[in-house]
Amino acid sequence: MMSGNGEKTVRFAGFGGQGIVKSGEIFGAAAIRDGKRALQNQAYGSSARGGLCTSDVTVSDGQIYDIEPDRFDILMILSQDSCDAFLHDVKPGGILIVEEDLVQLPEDFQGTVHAIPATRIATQDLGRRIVTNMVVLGFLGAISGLVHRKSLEQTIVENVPPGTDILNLEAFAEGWKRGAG
Amino acid sequence: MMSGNGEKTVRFAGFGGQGIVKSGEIFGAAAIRDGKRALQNQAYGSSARGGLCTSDVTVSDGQIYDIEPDRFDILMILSQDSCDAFLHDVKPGGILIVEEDLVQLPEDFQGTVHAIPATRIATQDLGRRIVTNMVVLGFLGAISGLVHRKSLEQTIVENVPPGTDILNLEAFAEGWKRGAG
Amino acid sequence: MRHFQVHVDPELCDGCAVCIFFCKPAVFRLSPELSRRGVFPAVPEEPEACTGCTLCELGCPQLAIAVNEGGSEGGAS
Amino acid sequence: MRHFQVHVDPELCDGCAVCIFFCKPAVFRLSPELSRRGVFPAVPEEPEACTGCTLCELGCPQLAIAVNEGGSEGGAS
Amino acid sequence: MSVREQYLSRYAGRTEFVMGDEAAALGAVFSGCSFFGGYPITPASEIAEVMARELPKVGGFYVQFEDEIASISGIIGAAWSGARSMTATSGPGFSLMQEAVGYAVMTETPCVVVDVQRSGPSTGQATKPAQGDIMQARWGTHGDHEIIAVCPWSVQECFDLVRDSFALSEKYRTPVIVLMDGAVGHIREPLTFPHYTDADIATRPRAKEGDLVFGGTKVPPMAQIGDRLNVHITGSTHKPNGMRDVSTKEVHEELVLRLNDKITSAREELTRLDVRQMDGARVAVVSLGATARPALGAVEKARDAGHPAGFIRLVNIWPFPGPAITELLADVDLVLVPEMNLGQLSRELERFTRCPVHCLSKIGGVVHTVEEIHTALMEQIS
Amino acid sequence: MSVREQYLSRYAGRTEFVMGDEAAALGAVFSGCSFFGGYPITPASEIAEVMARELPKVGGFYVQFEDEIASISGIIGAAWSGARSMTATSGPGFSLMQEAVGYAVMTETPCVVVDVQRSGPSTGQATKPAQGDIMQARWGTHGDHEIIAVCPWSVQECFDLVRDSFALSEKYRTPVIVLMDGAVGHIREPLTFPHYTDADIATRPRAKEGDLVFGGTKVPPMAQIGDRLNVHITGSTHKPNGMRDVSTKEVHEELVLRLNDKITSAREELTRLDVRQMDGARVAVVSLGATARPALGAVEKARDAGHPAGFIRLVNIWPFPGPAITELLADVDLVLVPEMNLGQLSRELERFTRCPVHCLSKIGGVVHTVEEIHTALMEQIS
Amino acid sequence: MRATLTDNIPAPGQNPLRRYVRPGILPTIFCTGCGGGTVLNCFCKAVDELGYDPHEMVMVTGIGCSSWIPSPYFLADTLHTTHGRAIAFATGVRVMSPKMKVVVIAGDGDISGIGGNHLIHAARRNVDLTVLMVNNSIYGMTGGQVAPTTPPGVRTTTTPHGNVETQFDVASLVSAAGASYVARWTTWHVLDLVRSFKEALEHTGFSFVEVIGQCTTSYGKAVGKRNAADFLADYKDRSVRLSKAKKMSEEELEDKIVVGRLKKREAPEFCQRLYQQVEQVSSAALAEEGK
Amino acid sequence: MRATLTDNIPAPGQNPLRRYVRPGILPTIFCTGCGGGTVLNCFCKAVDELGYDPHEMVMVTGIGCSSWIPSPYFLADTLHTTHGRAIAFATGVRVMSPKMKVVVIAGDGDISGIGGNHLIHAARRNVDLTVLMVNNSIYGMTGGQVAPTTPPGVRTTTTPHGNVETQFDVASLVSAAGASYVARWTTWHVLDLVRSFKEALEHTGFSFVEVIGQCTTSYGKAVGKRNAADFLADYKDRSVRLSKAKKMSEEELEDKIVVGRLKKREAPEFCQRLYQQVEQVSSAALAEEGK
Ligand SMILES: Cc1ncc(C[n+]2csc(CCOP(=O)(O)OP(=O)(O)O)c2C)c(N)n1
Ligand SMILES: Cc1ncc(C[n+]2csc(CCOP(=O)(O)OP(=O)(O)O)c2C)c(N)n1
Ligand code: SF4
Ligand code: SF4
Ligand code: SF4
Ligand code: SF4
Ligand code: SF4
Ligand code: SF4
Ligand SMILES: [Mg+2]
Ligand SMILES: [Mg+2]
Repeated sequence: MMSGNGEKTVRFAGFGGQGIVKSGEIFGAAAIRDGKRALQNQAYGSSARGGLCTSDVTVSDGQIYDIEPDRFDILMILSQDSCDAFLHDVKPGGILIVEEDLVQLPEDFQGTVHAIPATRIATQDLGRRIVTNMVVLGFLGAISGLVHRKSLEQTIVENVPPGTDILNLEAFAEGWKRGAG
Repeated sequence: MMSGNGEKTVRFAGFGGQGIVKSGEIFGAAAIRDGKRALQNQAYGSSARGGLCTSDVTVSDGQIYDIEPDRFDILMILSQDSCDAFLHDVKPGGILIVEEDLVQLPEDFQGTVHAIPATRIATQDLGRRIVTNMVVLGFLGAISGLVHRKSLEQTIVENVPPGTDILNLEAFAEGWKRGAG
Repeated sequence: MRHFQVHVDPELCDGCAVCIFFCKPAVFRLSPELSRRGVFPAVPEEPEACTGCTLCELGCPQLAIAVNEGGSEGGAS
Repeated sequence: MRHFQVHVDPELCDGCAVCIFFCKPAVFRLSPELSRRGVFPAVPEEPEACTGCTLCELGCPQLAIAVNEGGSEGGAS
Repeated sequence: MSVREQYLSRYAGRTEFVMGDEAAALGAVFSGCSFFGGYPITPASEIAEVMARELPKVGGFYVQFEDEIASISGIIGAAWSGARSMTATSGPGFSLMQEAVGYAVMTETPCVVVDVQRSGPSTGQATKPAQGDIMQARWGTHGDHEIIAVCPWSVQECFDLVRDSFALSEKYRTPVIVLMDGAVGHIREPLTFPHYTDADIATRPRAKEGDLVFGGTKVPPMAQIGDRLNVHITGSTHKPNGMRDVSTKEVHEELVLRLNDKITSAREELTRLDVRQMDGARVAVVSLGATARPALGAVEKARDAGHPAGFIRLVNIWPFPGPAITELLADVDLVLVPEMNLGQLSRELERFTRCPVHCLSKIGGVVHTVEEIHTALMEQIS
Repeated sequence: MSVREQYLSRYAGRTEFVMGDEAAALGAVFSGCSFFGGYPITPASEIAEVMARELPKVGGFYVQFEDEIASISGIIGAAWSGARSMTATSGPGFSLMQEAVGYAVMTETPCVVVDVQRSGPSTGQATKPAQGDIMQARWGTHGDHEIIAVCPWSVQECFDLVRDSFALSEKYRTPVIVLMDGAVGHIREPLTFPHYTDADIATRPRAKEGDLVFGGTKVPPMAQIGDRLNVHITGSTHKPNGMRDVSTKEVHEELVLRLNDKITSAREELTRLDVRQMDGARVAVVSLGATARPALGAVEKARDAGHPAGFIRLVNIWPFPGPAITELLADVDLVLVPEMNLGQLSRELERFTRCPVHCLSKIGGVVHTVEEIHTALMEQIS
Repeated sequence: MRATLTDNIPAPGQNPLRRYVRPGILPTIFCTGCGGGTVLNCFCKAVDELGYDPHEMVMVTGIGCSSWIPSPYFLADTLHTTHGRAIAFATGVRVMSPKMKVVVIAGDGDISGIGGNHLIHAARRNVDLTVLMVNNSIYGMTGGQVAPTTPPGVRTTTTPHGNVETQFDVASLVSAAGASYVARWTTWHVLDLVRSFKEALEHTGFSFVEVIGQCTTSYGKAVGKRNAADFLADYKDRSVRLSKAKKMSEEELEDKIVVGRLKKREAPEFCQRLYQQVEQVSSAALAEEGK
Repeated sequence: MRATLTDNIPAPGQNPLRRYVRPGILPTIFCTGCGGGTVLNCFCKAVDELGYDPHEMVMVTGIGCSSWIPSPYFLADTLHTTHGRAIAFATGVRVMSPKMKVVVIAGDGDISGIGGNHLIHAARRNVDLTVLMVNNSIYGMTGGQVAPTTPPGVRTTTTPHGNVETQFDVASLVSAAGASYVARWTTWHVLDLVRSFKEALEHTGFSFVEVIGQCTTSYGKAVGKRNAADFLADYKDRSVRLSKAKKMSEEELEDKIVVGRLKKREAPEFCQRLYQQVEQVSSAALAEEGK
């Protein structure tokens, strides 16, 4: 539907604390920077705590009507709970990305999956778990080709605390590398 | 209107602290004791303080429809303010009673007036200003003949603080005497 | 000795007797006459006894009292 | 010397390291392995050092720890 | 005989000349109210005062709280401890209670809230009566909900409807609003006390082990604190077993739809209309509370003179007895609605009749007179 | 250039990807809001957070109060000291604010109250959006009153309508409710900042010596604290000069009728409808807030396929733009009303159209999809 | 409604403080002997002695008889608010009216009952307000219901069998909450009241004066006191000045009213800090723009 | 939802206190290292050591993360109320459930912010409630806004330029309001917490324990603490026991956390007095009938 506008829906799903919301925010803002339209939305249980958390971004060349899309062109699954809840919301032919250390896909699952140990990369390679979402963003950016790398990088710099931009860009680059590789 | 039921409306009007509400309450309850129907209502500005205060009683042999009558068969005026406000609400042929020390009728006023220095009687003759309303009640009872003396007396006894019934009945009797005299 | 005029505004006084309580030299008494407002107002019966302490003036809940130094001795308003 | 078994329930532990802070004899360390819950859980690496003070048991926000006296020495759950 | 019954038996059959407020309070005492949370406000204070005086005589508890929010919170807590509980207030306090009213709806807590309406908005005319909170009683708290509300028109009915409100609140496990008006609350009339025993106390369906306390049936049985059932009570969206689930659409839907449905599906049963002179009536006077008194006077007067006037009084206002009224008004040409507000009853009425609804609004704290309504009625008839 | 203007000029013309909540806050900063009273609550907290961050930059004051009652009280006080003031909350807080909303109405205090609606009743689904407070915004406080309320449907409109709300609140001297929903409040979209100067700040009619501050004209000029006019402000019934008179029917009548009239008589001016595709439409989809987004999508889709669907969005909900809607719906066969509640908009709509109103209600915290509305629409069309 | 002080000059023989009272509005409608009038009187005196221009004062009140002391009587801007919320309104006023003296006068029920939360939080913030709480131990206006300040045992209309609650020591509570000026006096202490009002008005920060005053009607009925003199005699009798009280035991102090200035200290004031911060942030923002 | 203690026996190797936790509900959903879990743990321990039957306890909570400590976790009757009102609800429960232990657990914002009025009035009445206030210096659940307990200067989401307010000393406030048992500890003091919870539960009257605990997420962000250990180290560092604190000057105590049992005294309890009065009045009424 509305696909005449090249509309794409992306969901980041995981638990609170994984930087899910921020990822969507950066992705959407980067799309804007590319001259597209974008709408980002999120859902979580309790405000501050763990538990299921999603961040959805719709990117389009035309007007965006759906505020809460329920099927996704790209689905990033970063926790087992979100896998159980959303695995089947990826559109046929869509892209599925999973955090390989945290998600066990059902045995009978059919379809292409892009897997990345984002948490491990952030924690062990980069020494800061907090940049997990940047690894994911880079991975997604490379795989999806939806948004220009430059736009994503510029948006990241604007959105992270001063002084942490280098670390975040490193994480992003690492993710991109894995996605492109 | 509704006069087929022998309906009579009575207003006590004065200021807070004169026992206006209690007078109406006793008068209504006494009418009930006589086997009539009765409805009592009151109005005042602020809850506890001085200022205009009224207590209306409707006594009838039939059903009472008007909760807030606006014309009165009997009007008791116990302060100048209430005189200014209500003097003309007495029905033609109705009874007008005034506290003679506190009320100055307009010069051009036409009509019968029953006057009594109730406060003075209570304060000076009986030594307790608080029984002013009993003097008034007695006066009204005698003049109006609406309710039996016995019923009023019994109701007074039930409605005054224990130990004060004799004083109150005395005041009532004094008022009655003046009204009957 | 200083002299004071003690005025009570009969339009305002409601006979609460607070002034009587405050006044050591017992300047005031309540009038035996019911006023039109239905009260027995205070009257400064012995103004010459006034010491000018102003307690009555400050304590009067109706701001009905004025105590002024000097002037004529018969200070009743 | 008394011996204690120290159990950590890996279903509950979320790797907060509170037990590590409480434990004077340094019984715990965090596992380097990410659990399925996405955390690095605590493991009682040197249970034999445990003095049975129960501070870890009481302090653990997930009620994930049990410290029992006696029994086998390898107390890891 | 219990203390209560002995107390009751003393009054049974007696007639006393009391205020509407007093009657409402005595109605509560008679109906087994065991906890009252009070906070003074004109013109409802007398209810608190009578409760404070009488409740202890039958072993009940009066607690005056620090504010209205605490009062209603306290009675909800008391209800979960098994009390039939009540509070009473007027507009400003009722506004403050709105959050907790929603909580009582959501947690299905039986309790009775009396609003003795005074002239608003805001502090308005604090000592003057009005009927301006009709819509607030329905819509005052946030979110979709249904409410039960009744409107007494006499001192006797203040007593009777408080009793009924306790029964309804227990039966439907929901707060019930007694929408009095300052006029009915502050008039004195004869009140005749009924013969009640402890058996007349409304009881609630009570949960047993294994029962669902917040679902499963339209009105689930209630567990009480101390029942050893680990009851979990929350104003958050919850499953039929009471446990929170604030993320699942279906759980919320099921809960909220049931809460609404248990009231709306009982609309017919809850409908209580006082219908007089409607045979052949061409103009119907529809009213409630104090206003219905002069309204009836006006209708009787018109009928006495041979005019086709009819009278409908809403004893319950919420859930709105719409279908019944539609039927009653089927053959009527015009509806006259005297009310002490700017047209709240008539507004709702319009939704249920095709004939013109003429609102005879009166604000400023004065009750309509028979004469006024009669005049308006005759204007419409001719 | 003032600090404010310099701040504004930095943003002017820029586009940022921000939340609806953030846009509402920035709209306030741009519109000259100088005082914000905050208390955190999901999903409105971000408004407070942005105000706390940005307001001081333009010399304004953020005060976080101890509760919502204090927040709204504080902004009313600030308004009388000359501030354009605002608070923001969600259902539970909005319920608590009801008494003070009535006070603001009665004292004719300009101020803006944002309610970012979440799924109720009670605590409900705290993090999920809803449109369940529509009727509460109209009827939540006690006593007869009228209110102005607007409903943004996009991030940009959150900004724009907050600006308009300040203007309306000053123009009509009345509180204005910005009824956002959690969906619009929490989505991010591009927001383009306008070019404002200090001249764009809404100003209020200001009283001079001798002016009546509470009567005389429909919207009397406002006196401010410190104007040396001995202004007397009270929520009790008062005369045109502000002095209390709680006993005189006529004084109350005049006051309350004027307060209502100043809003209702401006209904036409306050009416703001977003009307699309209504030419030749047989089925109209009427909606507001977030729901209007998929509603428009569904209508466009139907039109693309040649079906006679039309779209009406209520930008303002109160005073209800009834007459304008009646006109728009004159030739329509059916109205479809998707809304995130159990039928509050459709209920009001029914009063203004003869054609059947079909409510496509959705509760449980999920926004309708285009698909859902389209399906319902096609069912109705066929 | 404008009446400037210059055109509101009392006639000779009238109390000169009547220039601070709205013209034509006396006598007050308080009951005979009500302490509220005395508070009004002493407050006018304090303002007069300080030489304040009432047009630079704003009176904020709640709901209750005591809230009528400034409203309508005191001739200044007056914000008569809702029950219990005066201090919250006043905080908004105070922040936005930096040049005005903001004074709250209301009753014990209003300020320490329903309004308790606003009281303690404003005290905590040390907002520059002058709060005069008239403590008549009762909900006066509504006809004499028990208040948080009613002593145990007293039979009010809602404690007809005797009050089972303990009364607040509001002054101590406010002090613990953070107020920087706290005093307590009774209507018997008229000269002290004037001095204390002056101190409170001059103090920067949250200043609180508890005035124990008679409600002759409602509280009088509850405790069997028939007029103002009964109350004043009682206050006179039971009052103990702080200096003396400090030397007395808890038992000796039982049933006594400790009067005096209970607390005064300099502490950072809320608005000052807020203004300072806003000043800093806005200049920083300006500097930022300049770059 | 019934689960009796007998059928809720933890497996060997599981913490035995899990018998006090609703079955199948752990792990808690608190953020990693949140102090709330420690409070739950210590509370279960206190109940266990006292040998209480949880079915004779009712937990009343407000809204906030800390309110989730008993609800849903503690296996007893649970009344999860509205924001700030838990103590008011609990008062109704306590009066009508004379045989139950009524325990309120909620956050600093809930109890001392929006709920401050109910707190001080219940303390004044000395209602027999056990109130555990978890003070994490922040509105945690809503994402880290300033609370009345946030120290000056801290940059929270609503004080991004630094907090200009003064924080409450809630324990002192409650004490001044009339509470008869008051204590303060931190989540570092687990053994003291257990003892204090036991004392509070056993005390008849209003007992209040302030538990200073870490909000690792929201407050952690505000003060730059990254995990629970950062907080615990700080608590350990700054805590001073009451006995020692008494010997320290105000300056020395600056920034310190005074822990210990701050108050315990016997005082007439509200419900007891209420029950007694009702008993008297109803027997008198009965006797009256007998005549
Ligand atoms: C929200 C609300 N609740 C209750 C009332 C009723 N009310 C008016 S005045 C008052 C109490 C006044 O007591 P206090 O503050 O002690 O003042 P006093 O009359 O004793 O001087 C109350 C409860 C109200 N106006 N608003
Ligand atoms: C009436 C109302 N206002 C605001 C809220 C939003 N709210 C939910 S939790 C909370 C604060 C929680 O803070 P605290 O009590 O300190 O608990 P914590 O989460 O820090 O443990 C707030 C303001 C609400 N639910 N209800
Ligand atoms: S104090 Fe004032 S009002 Fe009272 S009696 Fe004396 S003069 Fe009159
Ligand atoms: S000034 Fe003093 S002495 Fe003079 S009349 Fe007044 S109280 Fe008495
Ligand atoms: S304290 Fe408990 S939850 Fe935390 S790391 Fe240790 S075992 Fe795990
Ligand atoms: S019981 Fe004490 S010593 Fe043993 S592991 Fe726990 S903290 Fe360490
Ligand atoms: S009721 Fe009491 S407080 Fe109110 S005016 Fe009368 S005496 Fe004063
Ligand atoms: S937000 Fe803070 S208080 Fe809430 S669960 Fe997380 S750490 Fe605990
Ligand atoms: Mg009082
Ligand atoms: Mg907190």
